[in-house]
Amino acid sequence: MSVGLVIVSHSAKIAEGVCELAAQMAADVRLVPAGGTDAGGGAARIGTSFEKVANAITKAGQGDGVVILTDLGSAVMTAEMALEFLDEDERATVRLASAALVEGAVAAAVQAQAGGSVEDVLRAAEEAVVSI
Amino acid sequence: MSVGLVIVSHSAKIAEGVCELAAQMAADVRLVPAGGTDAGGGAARIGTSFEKVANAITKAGQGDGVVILTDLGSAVMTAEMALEFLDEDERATVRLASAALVEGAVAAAVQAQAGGSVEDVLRAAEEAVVSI
Amino acid sequence: MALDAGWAQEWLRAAARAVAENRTHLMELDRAIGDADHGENMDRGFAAVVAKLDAGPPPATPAEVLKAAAMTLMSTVGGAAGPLYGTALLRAATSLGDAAEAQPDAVVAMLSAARDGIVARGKAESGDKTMIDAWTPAVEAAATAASAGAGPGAVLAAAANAAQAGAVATDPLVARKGRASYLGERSAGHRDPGAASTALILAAAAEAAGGPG
Amino acid sequence: MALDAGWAQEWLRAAARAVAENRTHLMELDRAIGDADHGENMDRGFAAVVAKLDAGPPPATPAEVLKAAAMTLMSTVGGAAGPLYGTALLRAATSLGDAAEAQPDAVVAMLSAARDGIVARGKAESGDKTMIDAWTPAVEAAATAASAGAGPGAVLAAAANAAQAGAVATDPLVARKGRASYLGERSAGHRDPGAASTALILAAAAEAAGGPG
Ligand SMILES: Nc1ncnc2c1ncn2[C@@H]1O[C@H](COP(=O)(O)OP(=O)(O)O)[C@@H](O)[C@H]1O
Ligand SMILES: Nc1ncnc2c1ncn2[C@@H]1O[C@H](COP(=O)(O)OP(=O)(O)O)[C@@H](O)[C@H]1O
Ligand SMILES: [Mg+2]
Ligand SMILES: [Mg+2]
Ligand SMILES: [Mg+2]
Ligand SMILES: [Mg+2]
Repeated sequence: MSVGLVIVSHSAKIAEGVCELAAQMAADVRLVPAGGTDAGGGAARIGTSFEKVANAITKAGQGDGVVILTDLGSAVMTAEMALEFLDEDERATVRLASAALVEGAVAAAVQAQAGGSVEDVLRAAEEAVVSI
Repeated sequence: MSVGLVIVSHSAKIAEGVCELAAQMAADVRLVPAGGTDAGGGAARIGTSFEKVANAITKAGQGDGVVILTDLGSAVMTAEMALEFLDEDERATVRLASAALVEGAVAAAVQAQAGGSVEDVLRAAEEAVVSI
Repeated sequence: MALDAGWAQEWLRAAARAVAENRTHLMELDRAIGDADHGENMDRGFAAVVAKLDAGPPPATPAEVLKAAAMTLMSTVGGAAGPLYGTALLRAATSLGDAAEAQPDAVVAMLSAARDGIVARGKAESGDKTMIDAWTPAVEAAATAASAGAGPGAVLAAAANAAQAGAVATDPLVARKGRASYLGERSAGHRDPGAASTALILAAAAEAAGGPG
Repeated sequence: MALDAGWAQEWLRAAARAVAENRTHLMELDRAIGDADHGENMDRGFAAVVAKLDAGPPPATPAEVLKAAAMTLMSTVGGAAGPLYGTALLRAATSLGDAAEAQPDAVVAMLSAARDGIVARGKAESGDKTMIDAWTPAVEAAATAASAGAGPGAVLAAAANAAQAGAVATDPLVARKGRASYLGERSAGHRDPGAASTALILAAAAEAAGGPG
């Protein structure tokens, strides 16, 4: 098993694309997009959704820990809010990265694929250099 | 008129999503996605395409200069290759940013919307802090 | 009017009306220094709050009302204002506890808890050109009014007036948090949209209390 | 066989066959330390080169052939190998100029120009576990063979053998460029896919020359 990743973006396309890109180098890692606002029938609008993020954390978790990556500042706030609603045990296994979204996600996914701990994966995300 | 942006990503979804996100704060800026490989009829695969990038530079340019943002390293190489094929005059107005893709694109688009020069826009991209 | 569960409901309904009326105005403010969606975000969020109130059983305490509204805003606003107002109302609810109605000191404590929640969530300081620049003067004016012996309605009216003045005072500021900070110096000369919506929401609280009393 | 336009065509056709046969192998190598697409990328790219050769009029010089192949690879490979091999073949073509055929020294100069193009494009150094670790020994072996008086076929054979040895020698290296560098120390113990495809391509050049002569 491995650490899962949640990709929070204001754009559903960005979140999905980042998961596809990272999956190329991390076939066994749970990569869960949480992009755009709740669709409410139509296409997801630009924005972030507390529910999408909270659900994605649960889906990515499965007991091995989760690292969350975000794009703009309000995505960070939505993610922090979702963290506060986790129960204490689950909360202890989740980290919010301060990282470049695309670049950090690829580096984090590779680290997760290699079986790294949640701290290893967090570090990989945050240290990801721009454009290796 | 304003500086245009080209968003080069291995993923067509990421490139399109970044343009949509940046457009929210830069309604008048030419934001041109160059994501994925040539479709060749089907859906674009993960990868980068010299032709897509070269065409996007022309489309974004229109005489006011262009800043290119990229995701992973091979996107940088494709973009550099495309730059070498520009004629000297056009080449002089184009810059390749070393920046976090999503975060840099939003900052660059805001700067371009404000009428910044190609150097201003490049600086905004490269200095973009992670998650304002 | 006593600040009970009925007041809390009326507060949110009045806020929803004010936000709907000012939807275009809030969008114009956000267009100048943001992504133009603040009016749409807030209108969608408060309309969902009203729908939730309409659907649910009558709540027993103001805290219950505010908590339900907080959860709804968090899930529906979509922009920064979602987690910020969501946190504010959650903290306000916690501050009110299970009291059936709020006395002047409890109103001050509630506003202060809301403001602190926004600071905790968004890490903005006074002068950063955010909704904090409406909330902080509101909390201070409420405290001054309460210690001068004002009733709960008058405390809310003082808060609302100060929030409006605080929103106006964001005009010359340079943004240091949120999307407007991307604009740097160019953010000066525009009102912060979130400070403007805060003034509307606090005016709604005072309006629901039926004026000074 | 003289290293003329016919040889250049046959080189690329042989390379396309070798890449197609080794498609799965190259994908497995890339799966271990990359994104598993190198075999697919190269096969697609070289198939497009062959299609271009089939469609076009017979070219007059080897440089023309290599230039057309470079443009095709750049547009069709999709991965890092696209701009890298594209640049290599463009520089090789420039080095050959309008010569109708390449003598041993010109072969060395062509290989050296190709290698320098890859370095310019990818900024890798020897030992970074990239295709450079196949190209640089190939250039050196070609130079040694040429100065010992070998014919053009023998120069290419020497280059091909050295490239293969160079590819094998990437096994223990830790990657410092390209996707494999994301893996850090864990990239050791695997062959670099681009070094492996370089060995195939240079073996095809020697094969097309009909062996030492
Ligand atoms: N870090 C923060 N702290 C406090 N308030 C903030 C912060 N970031 C944004 N805001 C407030 O949110 C308002 C914008 O809300 P909204 O338009 O809904 O969000 P977004 O910027 O995500 O589109 C701003 O006008 C500002 O008042
Ligand atoms: N900066 C570089 N310099 C030289 N060669 C490189 C560089 N980056 C990648 N490569 C080569 O490219 C090969 C991978 O090619 P490919 O799989 O087509 O690209 P991608 O990594 O984009 O999927 C690597 O095995 C390596 O030999
Ligand atoms: Mg907004
Ligand atoms: Mg928004
Ligand atoms: Mg690959
Ligand atoms: Mg690839």
